[in-house]
Amino acid sequence: MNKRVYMDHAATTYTKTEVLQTMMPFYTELFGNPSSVHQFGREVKKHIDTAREQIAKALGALPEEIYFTAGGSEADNWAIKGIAYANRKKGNHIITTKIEHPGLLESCKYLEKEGFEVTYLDVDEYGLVKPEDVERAIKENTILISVMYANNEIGTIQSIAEIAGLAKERKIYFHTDAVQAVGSIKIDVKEQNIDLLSLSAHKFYGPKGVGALYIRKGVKIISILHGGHQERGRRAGTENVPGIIGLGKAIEIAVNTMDENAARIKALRDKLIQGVMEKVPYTRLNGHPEKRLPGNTSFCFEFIEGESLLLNLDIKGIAGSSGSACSSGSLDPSHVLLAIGLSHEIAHGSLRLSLGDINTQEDIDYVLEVLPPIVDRLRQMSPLYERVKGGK
Amino acid sequence: MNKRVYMDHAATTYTKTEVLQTMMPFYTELFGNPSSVHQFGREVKKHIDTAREQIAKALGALPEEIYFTAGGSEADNWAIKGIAYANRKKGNHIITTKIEHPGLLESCKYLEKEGFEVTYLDVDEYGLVKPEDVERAIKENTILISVMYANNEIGTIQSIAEIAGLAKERKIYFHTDAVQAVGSIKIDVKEQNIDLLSLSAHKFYGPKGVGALYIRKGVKIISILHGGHQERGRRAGTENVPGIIGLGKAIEIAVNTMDENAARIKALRDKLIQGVMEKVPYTRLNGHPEKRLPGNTSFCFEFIEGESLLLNLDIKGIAGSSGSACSSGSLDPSHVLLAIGLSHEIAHGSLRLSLGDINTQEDIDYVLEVLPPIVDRLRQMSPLYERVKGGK
Amino acid sequence: MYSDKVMDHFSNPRNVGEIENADGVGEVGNAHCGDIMKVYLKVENDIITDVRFKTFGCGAAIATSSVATEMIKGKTIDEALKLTNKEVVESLEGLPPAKLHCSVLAEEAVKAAIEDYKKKLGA
Amino acid sequence: MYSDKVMDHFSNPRNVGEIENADGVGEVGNAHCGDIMKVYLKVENDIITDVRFKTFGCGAAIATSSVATEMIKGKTIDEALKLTNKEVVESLEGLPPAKLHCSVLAEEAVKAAIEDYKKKLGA
Ligand SMILES: Cc1ncc(COP(=O)(O)O)c(C=O)c1O
Ligand SMILES: Cc1ncc(COP(=O)(O)O)c(C=O)c1O
Repeated sequence: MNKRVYMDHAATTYTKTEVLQTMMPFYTELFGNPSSVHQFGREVKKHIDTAREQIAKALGALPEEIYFTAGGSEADNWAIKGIAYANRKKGNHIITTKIEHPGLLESCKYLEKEGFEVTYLDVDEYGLVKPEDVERAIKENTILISVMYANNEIGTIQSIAEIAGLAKERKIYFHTDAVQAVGSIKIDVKEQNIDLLSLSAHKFYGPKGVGALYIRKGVKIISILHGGHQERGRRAGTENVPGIIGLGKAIEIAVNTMDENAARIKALRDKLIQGVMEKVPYTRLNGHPEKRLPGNTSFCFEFIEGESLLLNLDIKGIAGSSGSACSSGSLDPSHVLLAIGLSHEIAHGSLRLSLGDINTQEDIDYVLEVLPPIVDRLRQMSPLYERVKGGK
Repeated sequence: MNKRVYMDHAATTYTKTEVLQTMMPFYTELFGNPSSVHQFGREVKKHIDTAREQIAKALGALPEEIYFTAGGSEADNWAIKGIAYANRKKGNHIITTKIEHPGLLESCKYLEKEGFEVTYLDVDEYGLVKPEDVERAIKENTILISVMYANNEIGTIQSIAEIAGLAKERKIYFHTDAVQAVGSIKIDVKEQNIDLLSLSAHKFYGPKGVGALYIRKGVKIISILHGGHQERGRRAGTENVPGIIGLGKAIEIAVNTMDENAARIKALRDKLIQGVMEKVPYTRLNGHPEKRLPGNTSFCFEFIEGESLLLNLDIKGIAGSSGSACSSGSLDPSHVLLAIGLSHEIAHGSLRLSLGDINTQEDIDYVLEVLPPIVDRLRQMSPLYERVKGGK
Repeated sequence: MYSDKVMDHFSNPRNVGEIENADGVGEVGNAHCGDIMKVYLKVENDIITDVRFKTFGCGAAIATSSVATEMIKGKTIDEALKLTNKEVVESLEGLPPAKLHCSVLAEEAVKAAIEDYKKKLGA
Repeated sequence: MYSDKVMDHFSNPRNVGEIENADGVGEVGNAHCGDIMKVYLKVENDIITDVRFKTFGCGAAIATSSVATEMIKGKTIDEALKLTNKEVVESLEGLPPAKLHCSVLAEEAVKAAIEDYKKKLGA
């Protein structure tokens, strides 16, 4: 069986050929250090500037508001710690949510040890943060509100403009981890009053190991990587030139083709959700039915455990995930699934299939053919299922 | 005039074709997230493990002692801050030198603001740290000694084993920024008693934006990038897979070809030094005559300023640097040149030509033909030179 | 991640199922932690003539259940009681460190079933 | 980094040199900061008939010296005194922000030379 169906685009995507081609010259010919005075350096600098413009344009930002990082996690760490330390004279309280990515949550936990206070907001059963809850959590000493744009596990898209508006009224900085949203849905940082935004290239067909933090002009933030004058003195380290070029190209392509891609992928997604819900009993769809990323599907299959489901799908060539790929090292069920109110038992049985550019109608058909019998077989093996059948 | 001679290998190198070729599949085919359970992820994980082994082998370390970073600056930041915060109960004193890279110095300066105490050791006229000075600086509360392996501006190689031995005797952690040394000269972290070591791929014909920190087993260090479980929970962020693969290959090639390359480049270097010193009066060689990197030459030409020299060389197609490329944004003369005792005036007239694999005998001849008249022309324009001539 | 042997037992688990009127039944683990193993025994003349299991859990949980039941089938009760999690791991050609607890669970499930058998016998 | 105009003046600086028995000489800057500009004037009937410079400094320092001397040549002393660093920058089609101080230095060097001329005249 050679069929391979990749449905883990939320974990990472391949790099598009067009993107890779723009990167290639920067390894061998245009290899100068952009900080150098000579021609080898200057010619590279120009292209870095172009990439910065491409990103700015995609977000409705100014080029000088874009700072390159090694990815989404660094951007999240920088936003949270950089704002916290720069503004601690003003206050030490941060508001975020229970469903953030580990890059953000662990930065907050670190800050708690360092004397900051963090409020982790609840979400509703669909994973939505209630703007009223944000409002209620704001205190005199609140310096930052950080709410992710769209969740990586269940795909729920938050009311970012509304929450950011609340922050703005009170002169509190607003950050959003938009790693899953950028390239998939339309974002405008100015219209939406976003002060800081994290993104990562490998989620939208760019290379791994490169991302960016948008920092609105005038925002008070310190650096977390100290050293040379790169990124206008705010982020040290010789630039990942090919990565940055690839990021610029990838975001340009993603934004230019967003409408048609989103429509196509959404149609596949809805077909997949409908098929799974029809064919597999005792199943729930996680996340919001409408406010969800075009490519995200997330299910919980009762009575079975996610990893054994993943492995069985993998044997059939289907690549999915059970919770965030990053948290797969942990034995606890996903913090996101617990936050939307699922029991541990149910949360253990989660499956995320995230669709992308390469998925086709046949892929969906194949999954709908292969998945139900696997779930059934695992249920037949499960002592939990036995009880249910007994009770019926 | 189409001749182009790149002599700025200390700023960055091109990526070798062999290295690039090993990276290519990881953009498009082997693109899975190494943290994923499925085959797309697992097959990538294996290659990451191989890269870790390649690096470990090159340094005489264990694979589980190698942690990937976004480059040398992040590795330096991590080593310094990570050790400082993890061991602050034991003490708050750090010893380093005045000639470190900004990635290290600025991390130290940041820590000073946070309540740590840092001793910046002097160096002698050749840029050498005296082990006795290290010994004298050690105090009850010293937790870390960090001395760079080889200097990026003047090429001086320190007595690392001796200094590390002093640290070991007193149970103080020893870190070395070996960004300029790795791939050029032989290093063995176990023999030399090194606890932590920073490296960066783009200095030895690997890609930009990826490096590593070697952390000896048992060393107490905290993370500076918090989040997912990557790098055994110590450095968050989806791995820069192609970069890591390239780093592994590049270090393997560098170590395998080190002896012959070093000999060849050293011969060119000595020829260049000899030629410049003979042909250009009022010139001094910076750095140690013998204990220096195979590819490094660094001069100060009296009465002229470095940038105008660089630009004139650039017009003739020769790429060099005046101090570290990273510090070129600054107007102050290099802190390294001041530390070896040069006056501001002399330090402004510095030129580093750093040789690498692509340089040939003809390149040297070309520089020796082009450089002396440029220096002379700039001197003819200089009011400082006028005085000297007047005085003669 | 998993050895070929684990994947073999995971993909084709031996002895899956229940035994009606089993002589001993043991259940360990809980759904909260994501692993439940239930082992059923048929014992004749102190020999385990049949053994079945049901497992809710990860790949390693299923594979350790499968191999553990295989290892005790045909053994005497006393021999079966000597089964250690180490032997389970060895016969699977290793387990990732994070999954070693599954082998412990398998050992415990076998012991719980035998205890149940002994209790019934004594009753 | 630099405009074509800057590079032109840098590569082919106009008016480099000294004037023997100059009517006015001005020197500004210092070696510590990496920039020294020295301007020599020849003045006849209040008109700058010749001007030369020597500069120790970066590309921008050389280019601003060159263009500033060009701009005042043939002008009256009063016209020359009106030279601003802004005009120097404009005629070079811009300078990087970090290099704007060079244009200030050029303005100051011209003024220092004129002052020296006036002083000598008064003496
Ligand atoms: C000695 C030294 N340390 C650290 C660095 C920083 O490395 P990177 O630019 O990869 O962050 C460099 C080079 O820029 C260096 O020469
Ligand atoms: C929502 C979210 N934030 C942050 C990250 C971290 O990005 P990276 O892996 O590029 O560091 C991810 C992906 O892993 C993500 O999905």
